[in-house]
Amino acid sequence: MDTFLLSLIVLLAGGLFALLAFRQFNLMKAGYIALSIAGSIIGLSAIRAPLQQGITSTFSTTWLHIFSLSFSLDSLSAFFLIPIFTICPLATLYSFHYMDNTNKKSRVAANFFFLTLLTISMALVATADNIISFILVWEVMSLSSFFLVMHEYHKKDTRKAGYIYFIFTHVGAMFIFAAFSLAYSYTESFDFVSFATMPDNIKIIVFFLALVGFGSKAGIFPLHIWLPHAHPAAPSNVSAVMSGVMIKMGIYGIIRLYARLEATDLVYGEVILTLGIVSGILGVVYALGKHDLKKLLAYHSVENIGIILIGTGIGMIGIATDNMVMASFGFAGGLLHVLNHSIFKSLLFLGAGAVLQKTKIRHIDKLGGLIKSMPTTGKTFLIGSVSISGLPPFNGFVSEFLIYYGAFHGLSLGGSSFIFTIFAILSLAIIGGLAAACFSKVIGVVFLGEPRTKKAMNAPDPEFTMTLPMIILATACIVIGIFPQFFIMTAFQGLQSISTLHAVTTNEIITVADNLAFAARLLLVAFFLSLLLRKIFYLKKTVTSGPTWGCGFTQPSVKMQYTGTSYAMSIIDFFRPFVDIRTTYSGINRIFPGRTTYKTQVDDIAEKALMERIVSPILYLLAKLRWIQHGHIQLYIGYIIATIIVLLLFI
Amino acid sequence: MIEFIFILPIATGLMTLALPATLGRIVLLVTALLHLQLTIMSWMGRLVPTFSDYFSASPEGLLILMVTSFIFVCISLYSFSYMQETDIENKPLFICCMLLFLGTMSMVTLSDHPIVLWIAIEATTLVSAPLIFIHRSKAALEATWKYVLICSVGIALALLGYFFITLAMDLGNIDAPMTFTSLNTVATQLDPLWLKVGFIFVIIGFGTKMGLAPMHTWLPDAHSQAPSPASALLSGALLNCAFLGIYKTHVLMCIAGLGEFSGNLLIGFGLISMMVGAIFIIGQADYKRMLAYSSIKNMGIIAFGVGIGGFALYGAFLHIIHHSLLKSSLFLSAGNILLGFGTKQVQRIGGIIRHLPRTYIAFFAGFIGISGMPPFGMFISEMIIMVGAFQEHRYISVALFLLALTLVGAGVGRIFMSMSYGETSKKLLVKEKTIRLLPSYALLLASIALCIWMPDIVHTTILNSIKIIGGITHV
Amino acid sequence: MESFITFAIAALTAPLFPGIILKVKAFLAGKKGPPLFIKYFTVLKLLRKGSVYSTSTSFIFKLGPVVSFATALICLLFFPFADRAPIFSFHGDIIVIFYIMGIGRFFTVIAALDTGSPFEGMGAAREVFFSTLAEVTIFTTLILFYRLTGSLSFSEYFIGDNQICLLNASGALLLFVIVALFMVLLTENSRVPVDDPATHLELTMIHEVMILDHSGPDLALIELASFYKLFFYSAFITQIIYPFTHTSSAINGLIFYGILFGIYVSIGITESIMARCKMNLIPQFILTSFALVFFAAILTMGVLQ
Amino acid sequence: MINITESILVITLLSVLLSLGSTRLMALVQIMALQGIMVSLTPLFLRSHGSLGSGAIIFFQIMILIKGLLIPGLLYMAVKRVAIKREIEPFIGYHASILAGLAILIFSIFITNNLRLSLPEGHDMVLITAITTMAAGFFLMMARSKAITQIIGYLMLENGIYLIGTALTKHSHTLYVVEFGVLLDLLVGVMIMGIILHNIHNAFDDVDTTSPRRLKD
Repeated sequence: MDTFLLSLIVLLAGGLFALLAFRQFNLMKAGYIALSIAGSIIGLSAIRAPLQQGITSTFSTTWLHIFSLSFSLDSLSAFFLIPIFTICPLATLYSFHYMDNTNKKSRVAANFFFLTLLTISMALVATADNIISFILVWEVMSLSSFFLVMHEYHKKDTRKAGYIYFIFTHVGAMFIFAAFSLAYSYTESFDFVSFATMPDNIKIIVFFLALVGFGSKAGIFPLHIWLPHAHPAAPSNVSAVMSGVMIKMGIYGIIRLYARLEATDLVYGEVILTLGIVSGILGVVYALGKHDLKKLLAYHSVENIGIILIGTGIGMIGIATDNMVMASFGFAGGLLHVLNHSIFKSLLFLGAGAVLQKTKIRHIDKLGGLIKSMPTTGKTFLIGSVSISGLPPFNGFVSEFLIYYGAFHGLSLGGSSFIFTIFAILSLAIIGGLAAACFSKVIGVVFLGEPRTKKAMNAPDPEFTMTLPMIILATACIVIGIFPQFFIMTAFQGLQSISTLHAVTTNEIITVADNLAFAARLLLVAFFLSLLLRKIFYLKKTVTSGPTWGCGFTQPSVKMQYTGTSYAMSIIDFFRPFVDIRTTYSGINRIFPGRTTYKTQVDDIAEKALMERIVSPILYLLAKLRWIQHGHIQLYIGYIIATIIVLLLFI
Repeated sequence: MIEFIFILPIATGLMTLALPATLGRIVLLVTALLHLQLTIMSWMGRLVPTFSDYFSASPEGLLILMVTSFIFVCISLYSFSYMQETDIENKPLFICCMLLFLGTMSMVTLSDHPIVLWIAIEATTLVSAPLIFIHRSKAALEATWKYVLICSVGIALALLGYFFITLAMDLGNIDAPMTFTSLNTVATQLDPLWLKVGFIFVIIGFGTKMGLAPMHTWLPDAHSQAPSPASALLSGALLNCAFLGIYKTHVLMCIAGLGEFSGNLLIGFGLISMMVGAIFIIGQADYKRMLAYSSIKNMGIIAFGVGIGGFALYGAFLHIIHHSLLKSSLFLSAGNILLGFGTKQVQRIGGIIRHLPRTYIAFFAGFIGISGMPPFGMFISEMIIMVGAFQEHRYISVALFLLALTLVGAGVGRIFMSMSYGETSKKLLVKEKTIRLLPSYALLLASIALCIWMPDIVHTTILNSIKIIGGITHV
Repeated sequence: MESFITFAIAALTAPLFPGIILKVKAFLAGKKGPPLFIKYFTVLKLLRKGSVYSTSTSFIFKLGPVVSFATALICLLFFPFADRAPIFSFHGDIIVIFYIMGIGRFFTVIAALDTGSPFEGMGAAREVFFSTLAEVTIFTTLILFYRLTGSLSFSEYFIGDNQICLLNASGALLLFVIVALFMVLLTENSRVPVDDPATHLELTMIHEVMILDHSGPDLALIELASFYKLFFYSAFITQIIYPFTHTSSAINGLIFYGILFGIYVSIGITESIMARCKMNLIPQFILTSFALVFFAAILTMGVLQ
Repeated sequence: MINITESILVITLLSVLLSLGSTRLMALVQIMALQGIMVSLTPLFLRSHGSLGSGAIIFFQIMILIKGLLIPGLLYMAVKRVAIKREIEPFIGYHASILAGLAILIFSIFITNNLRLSLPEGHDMVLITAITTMAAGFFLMMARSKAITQIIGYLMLENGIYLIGTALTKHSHTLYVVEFGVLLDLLVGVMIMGIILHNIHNAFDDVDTTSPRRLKD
C-alpha cells in the first residue's frame, strides 16, 4: 500500500510541478511527463503483489472526527489499476507534442494538472473501501474530468459538451449518494464489507439506484448521451484517458458493488445483460451512422461497454444459476475486455488526434489516402481497428472469445436464462460483424483511396512523442493476442475478490488460453506462408501500375469515391426504428442541374427522447410556476396570511 | 461583559456618522478586527454575560457569531476598496449601517430572552434597510420598501408567537424568568396547544426573515439591489440570525415533546424553499438574483436538516457555516463582476475567464462549492443531511430533496458556465484588484480548510448546540 | 497422417467443383459448357501472368488476397472430412474459425476500398452487411449444435460420440439447419439468388466487384480462397446429412464426395432455375434462414427437457 | 357605572371600522391617533387588581406619547410634506371594506368563543378587539394601494398584537424594558418607512405601490 500511495504522491508532484513551472513551457512538459511516468511505474510495481499472491493491503485514516477514509488494494482493484497506470502515462507522453500551443501555457498547465488529478482520483476510486471515501474520490474524478473536457472552452460545442457532462455526472452522483445512504440506513456502517448484511429486497434497490449512477459514468445506453459530446470536445489525449480508462470506473463500480452485495439473484444478471445487449448493438449502429471521427469512436466506447456488460451479465447469471464455468469465463471475459478496450480505444483516439492535428478535419468524408502520407499513424490505427472489431489474432478477440465460451456453457440452462444466453451470443455476433463493418469504413475512407480534399493531402506523420505511444499500444494489442495466457490468468486473478464466485480449475483456463494462443499463432504462420507463396509467384514478373479501373468511365475524380455515408446507409436503414435518419437532398429539378447536395444525419433517439419527453416539459412547467414572483407587495403579504391560516388548520 | 461584542460596533457605528468617509473606512476595518478578537475571547469563555436574564453565550449562538464575525472582517476589507469604485452618495451612512448591522446581528446571536431576540432581529431589518437603498435607484427603492414592510409584518407575527408562548407558560402556571435557558428547564409543563400555535407564528415570522418560501418574496429583490458587500452580509449572516430564532424555539418544542410537530413543519418549509429556489434558478436572467435564490434553497436545506434531526442536524449546522462562507464569497465575486461589466444580466456577460481571470477562479470555485462538490464543505454537509434523512426513512422527502438539488445544479451550472466561458461584446469597465479578491479567496479557503481539518473546538461546539435535542454524530 | 491426406485431397479437389456447377448450368441451358477443369486452367493462367496495380493503392491492396487465402486454408485445417479427424481441433474452435473467416473478409473489403473505386466501395458495403446477417444464422446453428451435443468443435460434432446427423435422434431439427446453411452458403459465396458471379454489370455485383482491380497471382489467390470457402460450406452440409460410420474409410470418403457432388449440382440447378433477387430483398432472404434455425434452437427447449 | 374598559375597547373597534371606511388620508391618520391612545390606555384599566408602580406610570405616559402623538405626527407630516393626493384609492371599495370589517368582527368573536380559554372577566372582549384590529390591519395592507395606507395597516397590526399581549399575558415576566424596546422598534420602523415613503414619492411622484413593479421574475 505504501508504494501505491508513494506513486500517487509522485504523480501529484508532477501535476503541481506543471502548475508552478508553466512559464518554462518545455521544461514544464518534460518534467511533468517524467514524473507521471515514474509515478505510474511505481504504481505498477505496487499492484504486482495483490495481483499475483492475492494479498490485500489497506490504508485508513479518520476524517473530520466522524468519518474514516479507508482504502484497500485487492486483486480486483489491482486489475482495474493496470489500465490506469499504463494508459495515463502514455497519454501524457503523447501530449508533449500534441499540446504545443505556446501562447496558452497556463491552460496547458491546468490541463496537465487536472489530468494528474483524474489519474490519482481514478486510482483511489479503484481502491476506495467505504462509502465516504468512495463518494469523495468519485466526485473529485468527475470534477477533474469536467475541467479536462472544458479545455477548449472558447468553442461553443465544447461548452455544450461540458454542460451536458456536468449534468450527467451531477445526476449520476445523486443516485450513487442515494444508493449508498440507503445502504447505510440499513447497515449502520460506512464500510462496503457490511453491504452483504442487507435484506435482499434492499440490496436490489441499492444496486439499481447505484447502477443509474455508474451507468451514466460508463455510458450504458440510455445514459450514454454525454459521451459523443464530451469525447470530441476534449483534446485527444484526454479523450483517450476518459474513454479508455475513466468510463471503466463505472464498470468497476458495478462489479465491486455486486461483489460486496454478495447477491445471487437472477435479476441482476438479466438486467445487466439486457443493458449490455442494447448498448452494444445500438452503440455500434450509431457509430456507423456518425461521420465525425471522434464521435464515431465515442459511440464505439458505448458498444464496448455493452460487450463488457454482456460478459458481466453472463457471469452474474452464471453465479445465480450456480454454473461456475459460465460465471468465471463471463466475468473474466468482461474484465479482460476492460483492459483490451482501454488499450485499443486509447490507441484509436490518439490516432484520431494525430489525424485531427495534422489535417484539422473531423468529417471522415473529407479525408482519404492518409496511410501514404502518415504511415505510422495509419498502420497503428489499422491494428487498433482490427482489434476493436474483435478479430483474431489481436487482443479484442481474446476477451470476446472468453465471453462466448462462458455464454455457450450457459446454453445448457433452461428457461429464461437460456433465452438470455441465446440473445447474448447472437448480439455478440451482430456487434462483431457491425464493428468490422464500421472500422472497414473508417480505415477505407480515412486512410485508403485518394485524399478527398486539399487539407487531407500530404499531411505528415506526427512527432515521435505522439507516434511512440501509438506504437507501444499497437504492440500491446498484438502481444495480448498472441500470448494471451498471462493476461487471461491475470483476469482470473482479478476475480478472486468476488466471494460468491468459485473459479474453475486452473487447468481448464490454461487449456483454453493455450488453444487461443495456438490458433492465433497458426493464423500468423499461415499468413506468412502465403505471403511467402505470393513472393514466389511474383518472382521475375512484370508489375506495372495504372489508374483504378473506372468500369469504362474515363474521367475519374476523387469525388467519385464511395463515401462513408453511403457505405453505412444500408446497414443503418436496417435498424430504422431505433435510429432516426434525417436526409437532406437538394434534388435535381432543372434540365441543367446545378450543384446538388445530399446529406444524411443520424440522430440519437435517446437524446431526442430526453429533450422532448423530459427536459422541455419540465422547463415549461417551471416557466408557468414563475408567476408566483409577480412583484405585487399586497399579494406577498397575502402569501403570509395564507400560510398562517393553512398551518393553523394543522392544530 | 459579553455585551461589548454588540455594544462596540454600535458605538463605533454611531461615531462614524460624524467622521469623514476615509477615516470611517479605517474605523470599519479596525472595529471588524476588534469584534473578531472579542468573539474569539468569548469562545475561550473569557467573557461572561452581565445582564444574564437577557443575554447568554449559547453554543449555537457563538457558532453563528463566529461565522458572522469572520465574514464581516472579509467584507469590510472588501468594501474598503469597493466604496471608492462605486458611487455611494452617503459613505458615512453606509459605514455606520454596516457597523450597526454587525452590532444588531451580534446581539441576536447573544440574546437569550425571546423578546430581546425579537427586538434585535427587528433592529437588523431597520439598520440594513438603508444599506439596500444606498444606491438610491428606483429599483433599490422598491426593494427596500418590500424588504422593510414584509419583514416588519413577518416579525410582528413572531412577536405574537412569543406572546402565545408566554400564554402557554401562564396556562401551565409557571413563574420562571422568561429566557430560553429557563424555558427549556420547564418546557414539559408548558401548555402544548399554545406552544404549537406560538411555534407556528414564530416560524412564519422569522421564516420571513430567513427566506423560507413562501414568505421569501422580499429576498431576491433585496439581495439583487443591495451593493455586493451588503448582499454578502444579508445572505451570509442575517439569514443565519433569523434561523437562530427559529432554532431556539425548535429546541424548546423538542424538549416539550413536540419535536415531531415542529420538525415536520421545518421539513415542509425546507422542501418548499428548495423547490422555489430550483424553480427560479433555472432560466434566471440576473446572476445576483440567482445567488439570492440559491440562498433560499440553502436555507431550505438547513431547515430540512434541522427538521430531520439526528445525524442530519449535525449536517445542517455544517451547512450553515459553509453556506455562509461560500455564498458571501460568491457575492463578493459577483460584486467584482458587476464592477467589471456593469450589468447584472447573465446574457450580456461572458468570458470572465479571459477578462477577469483571478475573479474567475474565485467565482467558479464558489460555483463548485455551492453545487456540493469537494473540496468544499457543502459536499460533506449535504451528504450528511441525506444520510440522516435516509436513516429516518423519510424516502419521499429525500426524493424531493434530491430532485431539487439536481434541478438547482442544472440551473446554476448553465448560468455559471455561460458567464465564465461564453462570449461577450462588452468592454471591461474596472480592472480586478487584489484587495477585492483576497476576501473571497479567504472565505473559500476557510471552507476548504474546514473540509480538510475541522478544529476540535468547532466540532465540540456543534455537538453542544445539537446534543440537547438528540443530534448525534457517532457513526 | 490420414488427416493430412484428406486435407490434401480436399485442397486439391476444391477447384474442380465450381467447374461442375458451370457444367450443370450449361447442361440445363442446353449448351456444351466449358471443360470440367476450367478453374484449374484459370488459376494456372493467372499464376503465369504479371500484375497491374492502381496508383491509388497501398500495401493493404496486396495484403487482401494473402489474408483471405490464408484464412480460407485454415478453415479447412480444422474441418473433419468423412470420418477422419481434422489436423487441428480444440474445444471452441468453431468460434475461432468463423472469426478467422471474418478477418479474411475484413481484409478483402479494405483491399477493395483501397482502390478508391466507387463500385468496389459499393460491393464492400454490401459484403459486410450481408455477411454480418449471415453470421447470425451461423451462430444460431452453433447454439443449436451445442444444445444437441454440448460441444464446441467440428470434430466433436461429426466424429465424436453422439454426433450430429440427419439420421440420428432429433435429426428432424437438422432439416431446418441444412436448408438454412444452404442459404448461407449461397450468400457467403455470392451465388444466385444473392449475387450473380456471371453478371457483367458492376452495379449489381457484390463479391466480384470487390476484386475488379486484382490481377495475376493476387487474383489467383483470391479465386483459390473462394473455392476453399465454398468447399468448406458444402462439406459442412455434407457432414450433417450423413454419418460416416462405415468401417472402411475409403467408402466413407467416396460417399462424402458423392454427397458433396450432389450439393454442387443442386447449387448449379438453383442458379439456373432462380433469378437473382433485388438488392433490398436480400436481407429478407438471409433472415429467413435465421428464422429457420432459431425456430429449431427454441424447439430444443421442448425436445431436450 | 359604565365599565371603562368595555367602552375603551368599543371605541377601539369603532376606530377600526372607521379606518376601513374612511376615504380621506387625513381622517385615517386622526383615527390612528385615537386608536393609538385607546390601545395604550387599555392595560391601565385591565389592571383592576394590579397596583401600578411609578415605573409603570412613566412607561404608559411615554407609550401614549409615542402611539398617540409621535407616530400620528410623523404620518401627518408625511401626508403634508409628500402632498399625497387625498384619496385612498382602494382595491376594494369602502362599503365592501366596511362589510369585510364586520365579517372580521364576527369571525374574531367566533374564534374567541371557540378558544375556551379561562380568561379573566372582560378579557375576551379584549381578545375580540385585538384579533379584529390585527385582521383589519392586514386587510388595509392588502386592500389599499397607497404605501402610506400600508404603513397605517402595519400600525394597526402592531396595535392588535400589543392588545393580545396585554390581554393574554401576565406582565410579571415581561419587563417594561422589553416593551419599551418593542415600542422603539416600532417608532424607528415607522420613521424609516416614512423616509422611504418620501423617496418613493420623489421617485415615482406618487406613492402608489402598484406603480413600481420592475422587480419580479
